Amino acid sequence: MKKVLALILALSMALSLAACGGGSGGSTTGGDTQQSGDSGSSGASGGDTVRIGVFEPSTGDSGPGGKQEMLGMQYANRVTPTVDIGGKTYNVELVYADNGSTSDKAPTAAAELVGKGVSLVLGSYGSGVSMAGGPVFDDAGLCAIGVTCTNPGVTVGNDYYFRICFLDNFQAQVLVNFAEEKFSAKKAYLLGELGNEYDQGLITFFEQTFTGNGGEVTKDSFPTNTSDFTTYLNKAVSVGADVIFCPVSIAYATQIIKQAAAMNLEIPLLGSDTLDSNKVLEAAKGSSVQLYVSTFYQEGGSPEFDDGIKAWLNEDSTAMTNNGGDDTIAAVTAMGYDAYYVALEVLKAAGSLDLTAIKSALPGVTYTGVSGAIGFDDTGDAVRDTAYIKTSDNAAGAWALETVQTAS
Amino acid sequence: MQYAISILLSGISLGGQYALIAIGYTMVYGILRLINFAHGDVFMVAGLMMVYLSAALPLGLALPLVLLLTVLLGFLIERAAYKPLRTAPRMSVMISAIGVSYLLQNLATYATGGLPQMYPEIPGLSATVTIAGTSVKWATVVTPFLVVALVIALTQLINHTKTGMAMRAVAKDFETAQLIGIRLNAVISVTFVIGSFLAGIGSMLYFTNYQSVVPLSGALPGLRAFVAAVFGGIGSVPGAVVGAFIIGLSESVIKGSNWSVFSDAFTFALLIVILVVKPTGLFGEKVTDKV
Amino acid sequence: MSENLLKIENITMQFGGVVAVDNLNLEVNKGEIVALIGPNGAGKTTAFNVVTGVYQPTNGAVWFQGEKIIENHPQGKMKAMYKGQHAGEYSQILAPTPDKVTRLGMARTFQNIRLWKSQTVFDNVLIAKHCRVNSNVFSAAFRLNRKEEAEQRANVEALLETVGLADVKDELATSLPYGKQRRLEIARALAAEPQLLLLDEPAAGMNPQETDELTAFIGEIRERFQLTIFLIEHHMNLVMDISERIYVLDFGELIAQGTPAEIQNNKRVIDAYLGVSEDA
Amino acid sequence: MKRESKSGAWMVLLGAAALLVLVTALENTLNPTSNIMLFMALQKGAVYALVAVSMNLLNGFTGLFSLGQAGFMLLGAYTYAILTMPVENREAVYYIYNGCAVNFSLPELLGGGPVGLVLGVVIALILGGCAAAAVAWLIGLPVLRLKSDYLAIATLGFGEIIRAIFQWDKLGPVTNGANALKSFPTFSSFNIPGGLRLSTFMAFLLAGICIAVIVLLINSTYGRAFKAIRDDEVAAEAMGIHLAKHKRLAFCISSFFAGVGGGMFVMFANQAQAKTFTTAMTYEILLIVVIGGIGSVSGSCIAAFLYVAASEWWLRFLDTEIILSNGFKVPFLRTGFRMVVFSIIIMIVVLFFRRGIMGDKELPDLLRPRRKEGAGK
Repeated sequence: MKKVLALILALSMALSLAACGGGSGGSTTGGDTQQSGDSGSSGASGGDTVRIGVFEPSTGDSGPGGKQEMLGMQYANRVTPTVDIGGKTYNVELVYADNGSTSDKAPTAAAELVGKGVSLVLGSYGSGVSMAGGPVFDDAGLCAIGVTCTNPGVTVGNDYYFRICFLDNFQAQVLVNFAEEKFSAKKAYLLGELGNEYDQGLITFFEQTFTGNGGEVTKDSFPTNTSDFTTYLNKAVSVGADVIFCPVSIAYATQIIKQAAAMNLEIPLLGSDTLDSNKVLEAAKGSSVQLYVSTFYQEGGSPEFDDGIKAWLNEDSTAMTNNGGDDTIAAVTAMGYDAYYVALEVLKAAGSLDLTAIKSALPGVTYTGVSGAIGFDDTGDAVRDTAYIKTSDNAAGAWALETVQTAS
Repeated sequence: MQYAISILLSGISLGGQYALIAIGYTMVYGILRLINFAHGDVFMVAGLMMVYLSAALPLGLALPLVLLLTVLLGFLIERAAYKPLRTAPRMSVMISAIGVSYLLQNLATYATGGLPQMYPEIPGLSATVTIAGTSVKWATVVTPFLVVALVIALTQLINHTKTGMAMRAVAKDFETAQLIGIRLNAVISVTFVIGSFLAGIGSMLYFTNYQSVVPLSGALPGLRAFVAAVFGGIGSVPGAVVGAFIIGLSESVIKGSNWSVFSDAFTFALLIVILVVKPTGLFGEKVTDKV
Repeated sequence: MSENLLKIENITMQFGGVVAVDNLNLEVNKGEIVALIGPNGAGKTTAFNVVTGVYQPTNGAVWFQGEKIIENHPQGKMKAMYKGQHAGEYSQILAPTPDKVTRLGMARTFQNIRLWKSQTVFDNVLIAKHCRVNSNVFSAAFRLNRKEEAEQRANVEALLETVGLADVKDELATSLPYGKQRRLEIARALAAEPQLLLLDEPAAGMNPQETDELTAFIGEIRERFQLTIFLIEHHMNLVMDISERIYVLDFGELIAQGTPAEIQNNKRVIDAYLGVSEDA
Repeated sequence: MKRESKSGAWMVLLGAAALLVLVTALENTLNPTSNIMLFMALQKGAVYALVAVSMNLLNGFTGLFSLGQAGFMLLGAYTYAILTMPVENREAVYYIYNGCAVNFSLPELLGGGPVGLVLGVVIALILGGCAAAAVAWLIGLPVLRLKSDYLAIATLGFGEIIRAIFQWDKLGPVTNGANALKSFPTFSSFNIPGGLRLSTFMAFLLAGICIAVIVLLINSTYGRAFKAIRDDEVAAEAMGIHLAKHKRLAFCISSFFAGVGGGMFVMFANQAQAKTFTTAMTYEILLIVVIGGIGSVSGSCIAAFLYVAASEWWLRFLDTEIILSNGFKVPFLRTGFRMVVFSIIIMIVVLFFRRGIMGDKELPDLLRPRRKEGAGK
């Protein structure tokens, strides 16, 4: 019995500690900390600043991608640091929360943004964390705009999650069409990380479409933190695959490509939007690997944007490091840039910082960004019918546009 | 056929790399009865150091320096995290090991910013060679021979030098060894030095093969190598090597089959079966409790 | 039915090629105090461990209260290696774990005291009552066994009173002086409600005065709990004072048995003890 | 226990009630949006406290070093999620597998509405615990014979195997393969729209009840037997404690509560996904147990809240660059620094405060001049 008492005391102690912390944590949000109020209107804080939450991973597997996505937003914020809402000019402040690429850290990261009183959230790179954070935004009545989270599950069942990118079923279909047109592929080898819903979702869609068209697939999943992919690649050779589809995260992609290069793999590799990264490009450089990725944006799509961001990357060394050490523009960066402007459009359309107004204004917003026209459908997904397919020019170490695919 | 050879090759090379890590586990366990969870991370840090040092220094200088620093790291970890806990219960030491592993991973994340780092090409090892139609890196081919050579050297050391004798004495009986004047701390340090040295070599072979270093790179090879050490009978160097090759080969075979989902699970299932059937592993000595 | 409470029958214990106990036969009758003595390494503790189920004998059987509780015969590799006698006489395998043996009514102490270090004196004794508990884990956790629990606590209080540890019942067991720890270990064994108490060198490490106290104490508890006691001991004073019969082991073999007076005059026993004369 | 039981029980009930009232009061007076971190930390802390106490029951009180906690949490989490997810959402969640093989939902079977929700959630949590306990029983048959580190590594292995099985796409119609399970009732489902907010209250209530049961068990005759096994296995066996049976019992009970904790974890995290329940999570819980003090329930609870608050909240500022008003950039602060500082803190605790916050004492022991445990009972 005494221990129960002990427990109670312990809990209350921890609680009081937490409450102290709560006070100090709360004070940073300014304004309305200790007052109870309805959750719909608490976003409005501190005078002339509007806060936009950046819900992105900067550590973990998706860290590199998350950083590149943030670069787009940061650049956009440099270019357009203010916004006029309801006839008043506000400074836009980006508020970051690292979701660590894991779905168990995502809810608290999301909560941090909610707690800091942001008006709108952008992100995340990686669908899993978006889905984990989603309900927190949903509860708080805070709208989130997914930038490159392509898994269908992100927006389904969540009224407050929107996104500006295409979905995985579309992406998989595009890649299947491409594989069939370009390589007359009949056999495909699909490789993804075990338990990663992004990988497995794309693989499943690819399989469904590909086998639906009469193709044949072999599927494999590797455990997290695997480094040895030679066996898998050899297996692809031995089953006589015409293409290898590996929609994996950047860290794995670089290894797969390096190992494919070492074994002189002749089968073309197909990748999804995650592979559109300069790290991947660097891995393929100088090898004979044929690499094709589907993506949201191709450098050259908007010269003004390209030049501007490159200039910024070259003068800001931190930004350069976050971009992976060179000034190749990742599609996710372009998407992050567009997402920022979509967010501004939403705020303008809402005419106030009231979360309810933002929620009702968001679905109607349209915007034409560097990656194309953006609008939302009933579930909150982007109306998009275009994907770029890029190939790696291994001699130059750059991406070359292969084709532009539209939904068929 | 070609496929079978490729699986065999990658299995043997994996096995060799695991063996180099497993020896570190098995020697430390033999002496301290401690699962040195940080060992896999030492392996990863060796990889990262190579990445950074080779960018700044010529390879001829970077290679020995990496080995030296790895050895130093192993030595320091033992002094800082395990030595103060020598009289503490085993669980505390094991937790300290988990803590060190956690710290190394987080430091690596901090240093790299979570970005995968490309391992430099090592001339000779990185070149490819074609065996029976399968093209592989020289590192793959060299690994098993290098492992056997190192293990022979190590067994010579353990069986025929004074230090080796002291190591065996400490492994047999901690307290008595101290009583007869063996400098315990020196022996333990030597063990960590040898273990880290082999992990350093292992990391060179491993990352030459697989090229990219991330903060969690050490976790999986570390775990597998540990399983290999247990499998072979923890405390026994030849056991660790045999165990590592078995684990490496079986991993390769499972990956090549239709059950690749279970390649990790299989490793552990194998471990559990061994532990239950023969709890001290293939070559382990039987220990009976005295009442 | 049978008069003897414990009967060790043709027990041989062989570790690899070493025969630790060779064809041991002995009986302990109800109400007796019987001692098993012998020089160091004679196999006394091994014999104890066989009786209490810690070791499985290589060959032979143990009877308790007229029932066969332990039996074994050489198997597998041991079949060829077996050096003892009576091979082939036993065919059954009975190998109860030590806890089962205890529940049958035998409780023991250890040569090197094995108390539960982080527990109080009271809890050490209370835990030993656990093997007599009837409630299951649910009724125990949800306190549906209040009556049983209260009864046990009262029992333990009384027991501690009897053995003279009531005043230190809230101390940590390990903070007691050595002699009291011994006493506590015996109290703990008594809490398991045994008929046969096995004491493994109860006076080891004690000074003469403590030994005398212990001798008296053993006598007391035997009266009070109507116990049968089987003990291993080096202190000859204690053994000769309280034992009714003595068995002598040397190199695993029984070399003598009889009353204290007979043993004191036995030539073989004296020979066996030469060289370890401090105890003889 | 007896002598104090009357007044003690009242004190405990009062204390528990006071705490719950306090939590509810906090939840309903503080602005839920600006203080969301506080409530997140409290909820996660409550869940981790339960899981840490369940691990402590095994590692601290029975002396069995098991590292399978995350695996058992996973079992509880999936059982909970599958049993409570509303049927209408299943099609969307299992979109890859064209719907779920399990087509009922406990809250709906029990009539829906608030009553159905509470009953359904509680029953699902209990069943989650049972699933974990059942698997633990099976696993325990072979592995509980192993000693210390071998047991640790074998249970760790089982955790990994369980995870691989749940990620296997052939089982997709039940487990949803790699995809997360979501849209099941979470803690926030207990907030009454327009009325009382009860999400944190719910987390505390559930965790509190479970921890209370564990504490009752620890102080029962079975708990004492566990402690005897921890202190000296040979002596325990010699005193008639059936080792195999009691170890299995401790293992199953610990797993049961880990399973319930897993269910609660997904109520907190809003989604259940196998890849969350990694060895790293087990280590995290182990560290909480160590920081709190091996063998101390109150220690585990305090440590759980401190750990969660520190790692998820208080130290977060370390991850963002701070530029002081005079243009001085505070060194070291950038992404990842938080975890470095955090792991250094852990190492300091492990090395220099070896016995953790509470050692093997409980809070009341500290308030008392001398140890009087035995008398109290």
